[in-house]
Amino acid sequence: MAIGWYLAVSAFIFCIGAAGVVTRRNPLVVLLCLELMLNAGNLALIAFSRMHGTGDGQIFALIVMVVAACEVTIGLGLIVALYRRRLPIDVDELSELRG
Amino acid sequence: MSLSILIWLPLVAALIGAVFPSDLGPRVALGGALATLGIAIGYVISFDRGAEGLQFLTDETWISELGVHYKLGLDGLNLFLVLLTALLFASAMLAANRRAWERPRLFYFQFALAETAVLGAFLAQDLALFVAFFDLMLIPFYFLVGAWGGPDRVAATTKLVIYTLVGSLLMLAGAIATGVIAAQGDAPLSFALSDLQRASLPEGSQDWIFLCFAAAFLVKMPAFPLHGWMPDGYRAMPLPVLAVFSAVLSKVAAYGFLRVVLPIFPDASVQFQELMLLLALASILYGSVMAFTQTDLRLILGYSSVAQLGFITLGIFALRPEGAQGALLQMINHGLVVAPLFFIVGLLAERAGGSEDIRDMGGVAFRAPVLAAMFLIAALATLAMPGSANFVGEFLILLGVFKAKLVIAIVAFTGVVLASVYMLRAFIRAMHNRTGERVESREMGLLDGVVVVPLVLAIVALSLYPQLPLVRSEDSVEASIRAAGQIADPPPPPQAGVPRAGAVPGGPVPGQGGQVPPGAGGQVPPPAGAGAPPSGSGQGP
Amino acid sequence: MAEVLFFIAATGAIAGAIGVVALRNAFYAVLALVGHLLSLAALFLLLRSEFVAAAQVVVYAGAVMVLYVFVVAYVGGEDMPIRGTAAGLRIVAPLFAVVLLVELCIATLGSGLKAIDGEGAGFDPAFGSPAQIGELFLTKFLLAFEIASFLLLVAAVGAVMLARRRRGLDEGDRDDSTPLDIPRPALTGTMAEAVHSGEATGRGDRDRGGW
Amino acid sequence: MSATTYGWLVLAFPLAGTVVISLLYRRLPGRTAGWIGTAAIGLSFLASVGALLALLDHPHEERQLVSSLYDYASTAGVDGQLSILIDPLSVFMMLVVSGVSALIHLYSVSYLASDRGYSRFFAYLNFFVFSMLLLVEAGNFLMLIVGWAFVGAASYLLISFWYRRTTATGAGIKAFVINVIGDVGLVLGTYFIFKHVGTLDFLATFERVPDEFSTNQGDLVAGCVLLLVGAFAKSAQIPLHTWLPDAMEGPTPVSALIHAATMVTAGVYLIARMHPLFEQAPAAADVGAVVGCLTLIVAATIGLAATDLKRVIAYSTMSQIGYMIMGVSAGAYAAGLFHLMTHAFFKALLFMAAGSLIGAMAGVQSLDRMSGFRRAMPFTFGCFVIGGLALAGVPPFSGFFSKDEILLLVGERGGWHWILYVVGYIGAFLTAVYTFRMIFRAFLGEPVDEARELEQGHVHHADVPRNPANDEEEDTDVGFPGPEHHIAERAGEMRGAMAVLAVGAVVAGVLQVPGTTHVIESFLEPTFAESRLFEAETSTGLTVLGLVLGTVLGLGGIAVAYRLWVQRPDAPARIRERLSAPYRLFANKWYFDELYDAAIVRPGAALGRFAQETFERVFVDRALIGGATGIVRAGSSAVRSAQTGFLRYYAALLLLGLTGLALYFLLVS
Repeated sequence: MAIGWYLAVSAFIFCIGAAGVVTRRNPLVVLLCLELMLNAGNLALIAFSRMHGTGDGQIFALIVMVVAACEVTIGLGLIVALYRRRLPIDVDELSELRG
Repeated sequence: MSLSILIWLPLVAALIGAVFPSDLGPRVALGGALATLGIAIGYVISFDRGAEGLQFLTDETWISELGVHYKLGLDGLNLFLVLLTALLFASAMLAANRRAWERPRLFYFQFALAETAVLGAFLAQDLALFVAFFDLMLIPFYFLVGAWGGPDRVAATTKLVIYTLVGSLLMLAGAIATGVIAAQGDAPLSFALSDLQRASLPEGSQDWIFLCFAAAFLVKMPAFPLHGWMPDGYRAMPLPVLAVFSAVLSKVAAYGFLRVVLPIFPDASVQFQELMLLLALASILYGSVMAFTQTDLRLILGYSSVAQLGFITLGIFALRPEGAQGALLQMINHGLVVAPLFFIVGLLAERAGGSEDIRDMGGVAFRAPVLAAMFLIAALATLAMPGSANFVGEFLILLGVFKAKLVIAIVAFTGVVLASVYMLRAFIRAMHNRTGERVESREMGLLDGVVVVPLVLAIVALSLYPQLPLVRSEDSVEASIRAAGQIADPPPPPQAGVPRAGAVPGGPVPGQGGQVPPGAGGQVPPPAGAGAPPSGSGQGP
Repeated sequence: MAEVLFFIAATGAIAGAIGVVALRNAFYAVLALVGHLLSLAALFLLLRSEFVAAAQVVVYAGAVMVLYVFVVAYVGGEDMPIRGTAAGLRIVAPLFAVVLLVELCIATLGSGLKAIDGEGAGFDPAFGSPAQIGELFLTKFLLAFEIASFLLLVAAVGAVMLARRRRGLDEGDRDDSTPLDIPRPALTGTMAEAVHSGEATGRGDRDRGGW
Repeated sequence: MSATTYGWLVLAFPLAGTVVISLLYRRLPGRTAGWIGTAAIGLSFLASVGALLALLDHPHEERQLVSSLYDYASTAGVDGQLSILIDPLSVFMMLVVSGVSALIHLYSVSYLASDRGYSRFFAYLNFFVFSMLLLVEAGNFLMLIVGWAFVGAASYLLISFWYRRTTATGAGIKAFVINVIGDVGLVLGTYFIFKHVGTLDFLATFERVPDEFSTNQGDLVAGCVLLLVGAFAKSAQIPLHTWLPDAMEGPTPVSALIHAATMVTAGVYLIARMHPLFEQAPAAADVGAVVGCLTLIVAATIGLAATDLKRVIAYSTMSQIGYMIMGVSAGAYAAGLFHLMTHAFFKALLFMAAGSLIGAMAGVQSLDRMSGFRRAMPFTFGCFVIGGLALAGVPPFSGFFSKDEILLLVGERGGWHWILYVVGYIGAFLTAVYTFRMIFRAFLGEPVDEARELEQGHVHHADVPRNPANDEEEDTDVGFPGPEHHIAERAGEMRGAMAVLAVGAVVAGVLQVPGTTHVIESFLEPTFAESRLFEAETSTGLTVLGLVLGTVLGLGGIAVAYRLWVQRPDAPARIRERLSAPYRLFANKWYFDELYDAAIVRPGAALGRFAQETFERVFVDRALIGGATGIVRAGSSAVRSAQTGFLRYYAALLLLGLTGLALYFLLVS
């Protein structure tokens, strides 16, 4: 398969994820959508890695995975903390940090 | 030993102190400041007064693409300012140690950061580095005022930061422009002051860059009419912070004129000489009049600083060696007097029920003769009584201005008279007259004395021997204003007759020297008899 | 063969993605994401990145997703209506997403890169193997590797700090403070204080005199 | 030891006294501080004598010695050194200053004995003597200015010594500020001269002056007039004299030492020291002569109307210094300095006697309250009369010779100097009148209660001590002014000091008897060697006329005073009514204070208020600060409205930005 196809799929998934981040209110789902975007990026990286035939892109992808894992732990930790404090699990309600 | 140690030691000590428990941390930070003072004294001792140019040079490439160097050096211009900074920060830390602060480790960290920034600004020999340190100074003070200040500190901080930041941004723009314009042609981009000085900038661009720098420095000083942040800022700052702020930070601005502006923008300096002199004059008069009407001791000192900084600016922009030498000496003097005065304000407030208003004071001297004596010495030095080093500073400044612009010098003398009015008024209203209602007169404690007395002794010592800094700074100051001075006041044609100096008593045979054009006296070296005291008859042996 | 597999895997990935965004129940959304990740792993395999594919399955679809499931189970995956407080976003956002997609497609297809029409570099047995990855990690990308591991450590500690139970606060007791209150000491001076200066200064009159 | 070493010693003793007393102020029991101070000044006097002897060893034309310790401020063409100049003039001044000071210290040892500020007083007083000696020994302009300002500061400290009195602190600040004006004049004058001669050193300056300046050259005249401003401020000459009467707020020994004998005569010394400049700038010297003449007559008229004992003496001081300034400005250097010396003797004596009298009155200074102390205080009365006779210029007392010599030499100048000559003799007559008005009112007549109490052997003490200036109750718990009063009849130290001065006031005249002795003149000759005016010829006719005129006017004045205030006590009131306009003018001190208040103080305060309330608030705070913060604030609120706090909104913005960015790159490529 041509590399271009992979890139197209990657773009597709990225845009779906982006749309999800903007439209969903549940922070949990927002996190899931972020995972989608990260994975779309990973796919592109691996595709380019394949294209060049070097391992660098894969390394990038792995690092992205690590970052994603960190982001998940923190994000989920925040959600648990929110829940503990009986705060609404809803990004629209959590608007304390407005200017 | 590298100058970097001097700069970064306070900060490192405070960081180490931050690891200690909060009752020990401040001590460690204080130790750092004292050690810095020791190093600074060491530099003053090992300073070679005969050598030309910078000493103890550190020159590392910092950002090679932009030609920015981490270049530090000592010369006559900054030698004593560095010592002053180290001394006053040590005193202020000592003063701060006299009371407990909320979140002490953070406080001392910010305090030490301020010292590092000020020392860096004084020692930087690269324009970009200077700008970086100059702006870094603002950060600790933002927190020190905003978090530990008095009432209304948030508004005061906002004013202070916004106001000085505007100036700083202008200066940043000016600095970048200087580097870029100077690098035109085949010269590589470099911000080192020595390189910039060699590359003479075209006059048109000098003008606007000069204005950018002047704005930054005048705001920082502060000078009339850009002093608007001063009253609120002074009211809000904690006293140890205020002491160093008023004593040291304003000097960085004045120093900037000597170090950066005059050598690099000589044409513009001459172009705007009269504007700057008039601004300085306005600062003197306005500051003096305002100091006379205030009742808050902080503001009296604040406005008096405006006036004193006016004198310093006046001396610098006389563009003559006497004036600049006087200005440099006056920077040291003003720092030395204003810091103990602020500490004394704190002591007075302790005795006047917490008020810093002279209307609530009076009669404090009765049981506190030592405190009164300290206040008196500092006050008399502030009003530049002859015999104090401040007088020597003002004498030289006004002599320079007198030779450059006679009328301005004569008007500026009004400021000298007004200074005696407002300083004595403050002293009398605080120390003398009937005892105020809530005043409890008592002597200052030993630890207070440890803060104040050494500074007052320093004032006295410098008054006895002002030559100490003068002789070391002479060559550097002369080099700093040479370019501008030559444009403003071209040297007289060489047939000006026999040089007159070198003939102190026992001097010339009458009729030897013809008429020397006025102004020639400014360029001559000090009398040859400097070392050997001339004794014996004036009539000749 | 590769084309068929690609088609299946790509369909699965996109379907999974749509599922994540569209499903109302958070639990189902997580399951959809698992499906998506597995499909993606297949795509990675097609790109000859065995190690990454394996990591994707084991770490991502396995460990991370389990974490999600736990949290969903703990917090409860209630239905959340997919509608915005700012209703306009619901229309605008997908619009932008579509525009972005179009742009990206134009960018990739119209980029004129010859290479993306090919199947990549020639076959190299070592490509994508754990050995190659390991070597790269420990040589060329050592710093990134170390930083990543440090980041993981910080994240772990941070997560513990965030989610720990506070002492003195019984389960069920209401803690009125928001998390944002804790790191900010009283009267540090927020921007709000500064802008409406004067309002926030009532508490500020600590001792002015003395030092 | 050489003369210059003695010169340094003269300076060192008072300074050491100051330092010792200040550092040990807590541990000095009883009157130790006073004795230390007196001893320091006594040693200083001995060193002065040593300097005199050492100087006399030198041949006549080598009696100008300079000694420099180190470079004080020597940079950029300025040659400020810590140097002293020992020549006959400075030695003469050293002797007068340290001698009179030693006696006044001795007097103070008991006069201030009960004061809580005892040590402080002697520390200040020693510091003053040090400053005064520094002034007269200064070898260059810088040191002169330093000494000049130091005496001003010491004067301030001593005027407001009883600092609980607001009148004292007010008088102190007034004196200091006017003195600073004088300092400014001195500094500016120095600039004008330095600009041309390029050195601060006296001898070098004097040598270059004839080459650098033509006669009456603009810069030189300006410089000399500015030096005169300094002299006028320090010597309380019109128009800078208003501080001196107020300075009487200080303790009486201070008035005797600083505001009569030494500091206020610094202006005379200055003009004498700068004579090469003034002779090159006769226009400036004329200004000095005219102002001196004006002052002597104005002060004498005020002295006629003043009722405060110390202020009468203060105005007489002004008047006498007017004579000296007039004299030295007109070239009568030796005569002016001779009068300086005799005046130091008899005026210090008068002040000491006045202090004793005020002690007996329990601090009251008003002449209206005093009467009939002759029998109660015979010693004080005697001293007062001796001082008064010397002041009034009655032969053979010292003041007679010195004053007449000044007027004689002024008259010899001829031309318009005759006006000065005539005014000088009118002043001499008025001097005799007001001096004996004071003596007759205080000592003759019916004894007041205080005098009766004293005759019964008890010094009066008020139940509630009051500030004599404004009748405010004193702060008694503070301890200064001290609760005990001291009078010469009871205190040996005071008597001793006064006796020595009385002898001086009587016999000092023999040093310069016209046509007979020239001790002072020949001693001072080396300093004025190149002066054109120093050795003026005097005609015998004028000399005799002066002696006769002086005697007649002095005795006549005393007679008038006797007739008015003793024989016909109702006469002064009638005269006051008949001449009410001049009387009001005199009693209100020619309205100088009111004039300055209206012309300088009030406009200044109004300017300050304007700056404070209008300019600062409207322009600086609203326009500049308000402008800058307003812009930032408006900007920040605009940006703030974008910060809605909705996460999804931020995400959408991100998305928008990303889309836009991608679009941009697409369009660019």
